[in-house]
Amino acid sequence: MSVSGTAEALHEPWRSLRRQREGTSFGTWVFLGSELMMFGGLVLIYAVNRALHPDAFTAGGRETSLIYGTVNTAVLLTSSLTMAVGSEAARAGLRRLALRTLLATIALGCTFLAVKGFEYNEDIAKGMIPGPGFPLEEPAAQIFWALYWIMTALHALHLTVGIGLVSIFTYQYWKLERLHQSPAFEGTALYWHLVDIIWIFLYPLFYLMGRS
Amino acid sequence: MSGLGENLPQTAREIWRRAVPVWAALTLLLGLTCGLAFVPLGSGNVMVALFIAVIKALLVAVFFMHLIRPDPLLRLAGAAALLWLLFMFTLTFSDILTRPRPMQPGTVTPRTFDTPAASGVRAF
Amino acid sequence: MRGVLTLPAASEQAGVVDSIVLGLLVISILIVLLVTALIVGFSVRYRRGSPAPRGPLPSFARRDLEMSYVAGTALMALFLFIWAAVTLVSLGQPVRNAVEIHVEAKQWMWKTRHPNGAREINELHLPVGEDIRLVMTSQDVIHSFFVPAFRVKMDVLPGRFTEIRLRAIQTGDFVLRCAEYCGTLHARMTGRVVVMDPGPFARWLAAQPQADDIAKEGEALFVGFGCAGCHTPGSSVHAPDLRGIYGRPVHLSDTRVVQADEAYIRDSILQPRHDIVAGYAPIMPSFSGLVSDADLERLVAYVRSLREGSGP
Amino acid sequence: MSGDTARIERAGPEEITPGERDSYLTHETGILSWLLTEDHKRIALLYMFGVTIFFFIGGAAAVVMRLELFTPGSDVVEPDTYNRMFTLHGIVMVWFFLVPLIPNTLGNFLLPLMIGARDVAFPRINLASWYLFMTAGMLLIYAWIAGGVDTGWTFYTPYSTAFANSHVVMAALAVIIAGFSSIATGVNFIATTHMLRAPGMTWFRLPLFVWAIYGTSLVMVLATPVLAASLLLIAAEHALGLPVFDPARGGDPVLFQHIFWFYSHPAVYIMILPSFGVISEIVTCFARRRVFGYNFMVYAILWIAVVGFLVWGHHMFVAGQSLYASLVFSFLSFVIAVPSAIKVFNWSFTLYRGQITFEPPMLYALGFIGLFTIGGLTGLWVAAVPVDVHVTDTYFVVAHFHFIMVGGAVTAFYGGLTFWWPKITGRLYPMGWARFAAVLMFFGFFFTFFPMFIMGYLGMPRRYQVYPEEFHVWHVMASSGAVLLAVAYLLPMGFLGLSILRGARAGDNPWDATGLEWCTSSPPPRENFRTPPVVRERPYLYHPDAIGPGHETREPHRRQGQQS
Repeated sequence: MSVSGTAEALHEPWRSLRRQREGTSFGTWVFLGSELMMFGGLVLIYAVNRALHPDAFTAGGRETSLIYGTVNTAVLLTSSLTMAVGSEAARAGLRRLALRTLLATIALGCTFLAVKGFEYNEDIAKGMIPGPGFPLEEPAAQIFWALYWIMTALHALHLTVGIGLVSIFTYQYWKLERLHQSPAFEGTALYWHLVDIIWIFLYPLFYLMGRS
Repeated sequence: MSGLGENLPQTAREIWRRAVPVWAALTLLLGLTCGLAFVPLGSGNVMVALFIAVIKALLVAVFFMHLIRPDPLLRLAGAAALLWLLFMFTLTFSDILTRPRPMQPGTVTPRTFDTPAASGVRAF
Repeated sequence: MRGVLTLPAASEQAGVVDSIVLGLLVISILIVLLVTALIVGFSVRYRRGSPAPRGPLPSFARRDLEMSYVAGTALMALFLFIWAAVTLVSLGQPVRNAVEIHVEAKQWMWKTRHPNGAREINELHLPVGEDIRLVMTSQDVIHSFFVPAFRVKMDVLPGRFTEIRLRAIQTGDFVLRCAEYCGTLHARMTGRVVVMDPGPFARWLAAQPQADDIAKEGEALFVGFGCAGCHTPGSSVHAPDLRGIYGRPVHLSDTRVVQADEAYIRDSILQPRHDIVAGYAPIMPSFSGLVSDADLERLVAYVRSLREGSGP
Repeated sequence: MSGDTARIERAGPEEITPGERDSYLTHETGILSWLLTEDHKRIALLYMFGVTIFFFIGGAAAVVMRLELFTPGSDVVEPDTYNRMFTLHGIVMVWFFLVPLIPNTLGNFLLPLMIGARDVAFPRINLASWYLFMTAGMLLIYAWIAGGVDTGWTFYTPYSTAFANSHVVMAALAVIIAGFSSIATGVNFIATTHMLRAPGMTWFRLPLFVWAIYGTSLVMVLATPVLAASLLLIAAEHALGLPVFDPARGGDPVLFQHIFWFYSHPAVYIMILPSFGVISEIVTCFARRRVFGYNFMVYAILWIAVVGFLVWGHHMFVAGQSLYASLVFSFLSFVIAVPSAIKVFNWSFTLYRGQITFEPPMLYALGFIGLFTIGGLTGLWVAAVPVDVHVTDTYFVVAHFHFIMVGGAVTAFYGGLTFWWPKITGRLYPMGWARFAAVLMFFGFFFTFFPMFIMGYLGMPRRYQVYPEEFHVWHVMASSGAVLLAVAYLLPMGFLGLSILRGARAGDNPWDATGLEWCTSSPPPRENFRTPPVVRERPYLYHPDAIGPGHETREPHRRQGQQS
C-alpha cells in the first residue's frame, strides 16, 4: 500500500483518510436512519391496519408465496455475507477475494430480483391485485395486498440501487480506477445490509401471517 | 496503513472466520421462524416472528454493520432513528387504540364508492 | 355590511370557548406588550452613543432570570392546558336523551335527518335549549361541519361516524360552512342552522312531509337481508330477541355491559363478532360492505322502533 | 482603548492582500464551472437562484388569490383555477421555497465557514441535492402547466386519491424528490458538523447559527422520509388503485393525516429553526453583546428539534382523532411554548446594556422578534383544543402560520441576506434603501396578515374562493397590505442586485463581527481559509468578560478564530 494511494483516495474537504472513512461511515449511517424512518412509516401503516382488521390481514397473508419468500430471504442473507466479506477484503487490500465476493453479491442480488419476478408473476396470475374481482372476501385484505405490492416493490427498488452501486464500484476497482482504500465499499456495504434488515422485517409481516 | 486501526482482520481466512458464523446463525433463525409460523400459537405467532426478526436484524447490524466497533457516533445515529420510530408508533397508536368504535374506519360504507369487490355471493 | 366584529355566541360551548379566548387574548397582549417594551426600551436606552451606563450585567440578569421565565412560561402553559383540557372533557360528556340528528355530507351539500324522518338539505332546524347530538358521515371526501356561532367544528369522514354535541341557547339563523377543503365548490358548501323555540320547532317538525318513514323501509330490509330469519322470536336459530332492546344495557359474553344505542346496533350489524351477547354463539355473519350507509340507517331505525311485544 | 486603534490592530496583512481575483466567484469561470461546481459557496448561490424562481412562482399564485379575494364574489378566476392556485402556492412555498430557504442558501454558504472547514463533508452529494431539487421543481412546473393540482398542499385522501382529477401523481413525485434533496442536505450538514469542525471548535463554541442548522438537519433527516412514504402511498392509490386509505375497504384517511403531519409539523421547525440562528447572529453583532444565555439557547434549539416531532396531532383536533390523543397532543404542544419563550426573552436581554446600532439586518431581526412573538403566542391559542375547534381550518390558522413562516422565516432570511451579503459578494449595498425595505416589510406583513386573525375568528374558512360580504373589509385590508409586502420583497432584489455592479468594496469584516466566517476575505477564497483557522474562544465575545460595551466606542471584541 503506497502512500500515494492513500493520497489519491483522499478527497476534499478531508484532512486524513481515516477521518474520511469515519465521515463516510457516519454519513451513511445517518442516511440509513433516514431510510429506516421511511420504511418505518410504511410499517406503521401496516401495523395500524393490522390492528384494525386482524382477520383480513391473516386471510391476506395466507395468499403470499411462502416458498419464494423464504428462498429470497436466504438469498439476501447470503448476499449480506458476501457483501460483508467483500468490503472487509477491499479494506484489507485482498483484491482477488474482494472482487469475487463483490461479484457474488451482485449475482445474489440479481437472483433475488429474478425470484421476486417469478413471485410477482404468480401473484398476478392468482389475481391478487386490489380492485374489482379481488379473490378475497374481506375488503381490508385488499389493504394488505396493496401494502404488499408497495413495500416489496420499494424494497426491490432499493435493492436495484444497491446492485447498481456495487456494480459501479466493482467495475472501477477491477479497472484500477478505484483504490481499495476507498470508503465507498464500506458505505455501500452498510446500505446493502440495511436493505437486508428491511427485508428481514418484511418477511414475517408478509409471508408468515396466518400460516398456523 | 490501516483503515480504522484497531485489530481489524487482515487475512482472507480471518475475514471469513468472522463473517460465516453470523451468516449461519441468520440462516438457522430463518429456518426457525419459518417453522414456528406453522405452529399455532394464536397471537403469539406474530410476537415470535417479530422477535426473531429483531434478533436477525441485530445480528446484521452488530456484526456486518460493525456496530460492535466502539464508535459511539454510529450507535447514536442508529439509535436516533429507533427512538423517532418509537415516537411515531406510540403517538399514532395513542389515537388508533382509543377511538370509540363508531369513529373507527369501516363503520359505514360510503355510498358513492364502488361496492367493494367481494367475489362472494350475497348471502341472501 | 353586517356588524364587522360581531359573532353571536349561540350555543352553550360558545360562551365557554369565548372565555378561554378572552383569557388567551389578555395573556397574549400582556406578553406582546412586555416583549415590545423590552425591545423598544432597550433599543432606545442602549442605542449607540446614549449616556446610559453599561458595565457588567447586574447579578439578577443571570441564570435566575432565565429560570424564572422558563418556569413562568411552563406554568402558564400548564395552566392554559389544564383550563382547555378540563373544558374539553366537560364538553365531551355524553348526555342522556339527546336528540340524535343525522348529518350526511357530500360534494357539495349537507343533508340532515331528524329522528322522525324529516329531511332537510343545506338546512338544519334545531330546538333551543335541548341537547342535540349530530351523528355525521360523508358519502365521498372529508368535509367539516362548522357553525361559527356555535364554536363547533368537526370533520365529517367517509366510512365512519363523527359526532358533535351541542345545545343552542339563542334562536335565530346561523350560517353553516364546510371547513375542510372538499373540491371545486368547497366555498359554496354552505347552509343555515335555524334555532327555534320549542313550540314553533314542534310545529315546524310536524309540518314536514315524512314521505319516507324510514323505520318502515327498514322493516322491509330486515326481511330482505335475512335478519328476520334468525332474530324473530320462535326462530330455530338461537339469536337475541331485538324487541325493546334499544336503549337498554346489554350483557356481553366478555362480561362487559354496553348501552344498546345506535352505534351499538350499527356495530352489531357490521362487526357482529366484536360484541357477542352473553349466552349466544358468534354465528352472525358480518354485513360490512353489504349494507349501504342509507340502508344501515333504515335498519337501525327499524330496530329502534321495535317495542316490547311488538314487531317480528 | 479607542475604536480606531482596535480597527488598526485588526488590519493585518490578511485584509490587504486578497484581491477578488482568487475569490470563489472568480477562480474559475464559465457556465460549466458553476453547473459542475462542488464548492459549497457556489452551490449556495445555485440554490439562491432556484429558490428565487420558486418565490416568484409561489408569489404569482398568491397574487392571483389576493386579486380574487378582493371582492366577495367569483370574478377573477374559476373555482377550479382558484383551487389550483392555492395548491400551487402551498406546494411551492413549503417545499420549494421555505424548506430550502435558509438551510440551503445561507446554511450551505456559512456552515463550513463558521466551523472552519474547507467544504461540506460530501461536496458531490451537495451538488446532487441541488440537481434533485431542480428536477423536482421542473416536474412540479410541468404538472402545473399540464393542468395543475387541486388537492391543497396537504394532499388529504380520499380527495387526492379518488376525487381529484388533476396531476396528483406528478406533484407528489415532485415533492418526494424535493424531499430526497432535503435529506441529502441534512445528511451532509450533520456529517459536516460532526466531522469537520476546526481544531478548538468544540460543541459549545459553535455559533448558534450552526446549532440551528444542525437541529434543522436532524429534523430533515428524520421527518422527510416519512413524507416520502405517505406521498408514495397517495401516488400509488391514485395511479394504481392500491387502496391503502380507501374508506370503502376499511382504510383510514386519518392515518394518512397522522403520517403526513409527522413530517409536516416538524417541517415548520425546518423553516423556523434556521431563522433562530440567523437572528442570534445579528442581534449579538448589532447590540455588541455576548448572547444572553448561550447554553439555554442551544438547549432550546435541541428541545424544539426533538419535541417538535411529538406535537403533530394538534393539526387533527377535529379530524376524527380520539379525545385522549387530542389531550396528549395538546399537552405536548403547550410544552413547546417554553423553548420559544426562552429564545424571545434571551434575544431581548441580549439588547440589555448593549451598544445598539440599527443597520438593516438589525431592523429585520427586531421585526422578526415582534412577528415571531405574535405567531408563537397564537400557537398557544391553537394548542388549546376548545379554541382550536373553532379556529382551525379558518383564516386564523392561515394568519398564525404565516406569522411564523413568512413573518418569521422570510424576514429572518432577508435579515441574514443583508447581514452576510458583504461576505457573499464582497460588496456593500445602500443602507438607506435597505432600512426602508426592512421597515416596509414589517408593516406590509402586519397589514396583510393581521386582519386574517380577526376574520378567522369570525368564521372565515380557509381555501374559500367566494365569501360572505361581512369579511369584505378584512380581505381588502389583507390584499392592500400584500401590495406593500410585495414591494418590500422586490426592493432588496433590486438594490442587492445593483450592489454587485456598483456597490462599494465591503472589506473582510464590515460589521466587526466575531464569527470565523469574518476572518477570511470577502468574498472568501475557494478553499475558504488561506490557512486553516484555529479556535480558542467562545462565540460572540463582543466585549470583555465582566465589562459591558462602552457608550460610544466599539469595544475591543475578540474574534473566534485566529489565522495562524
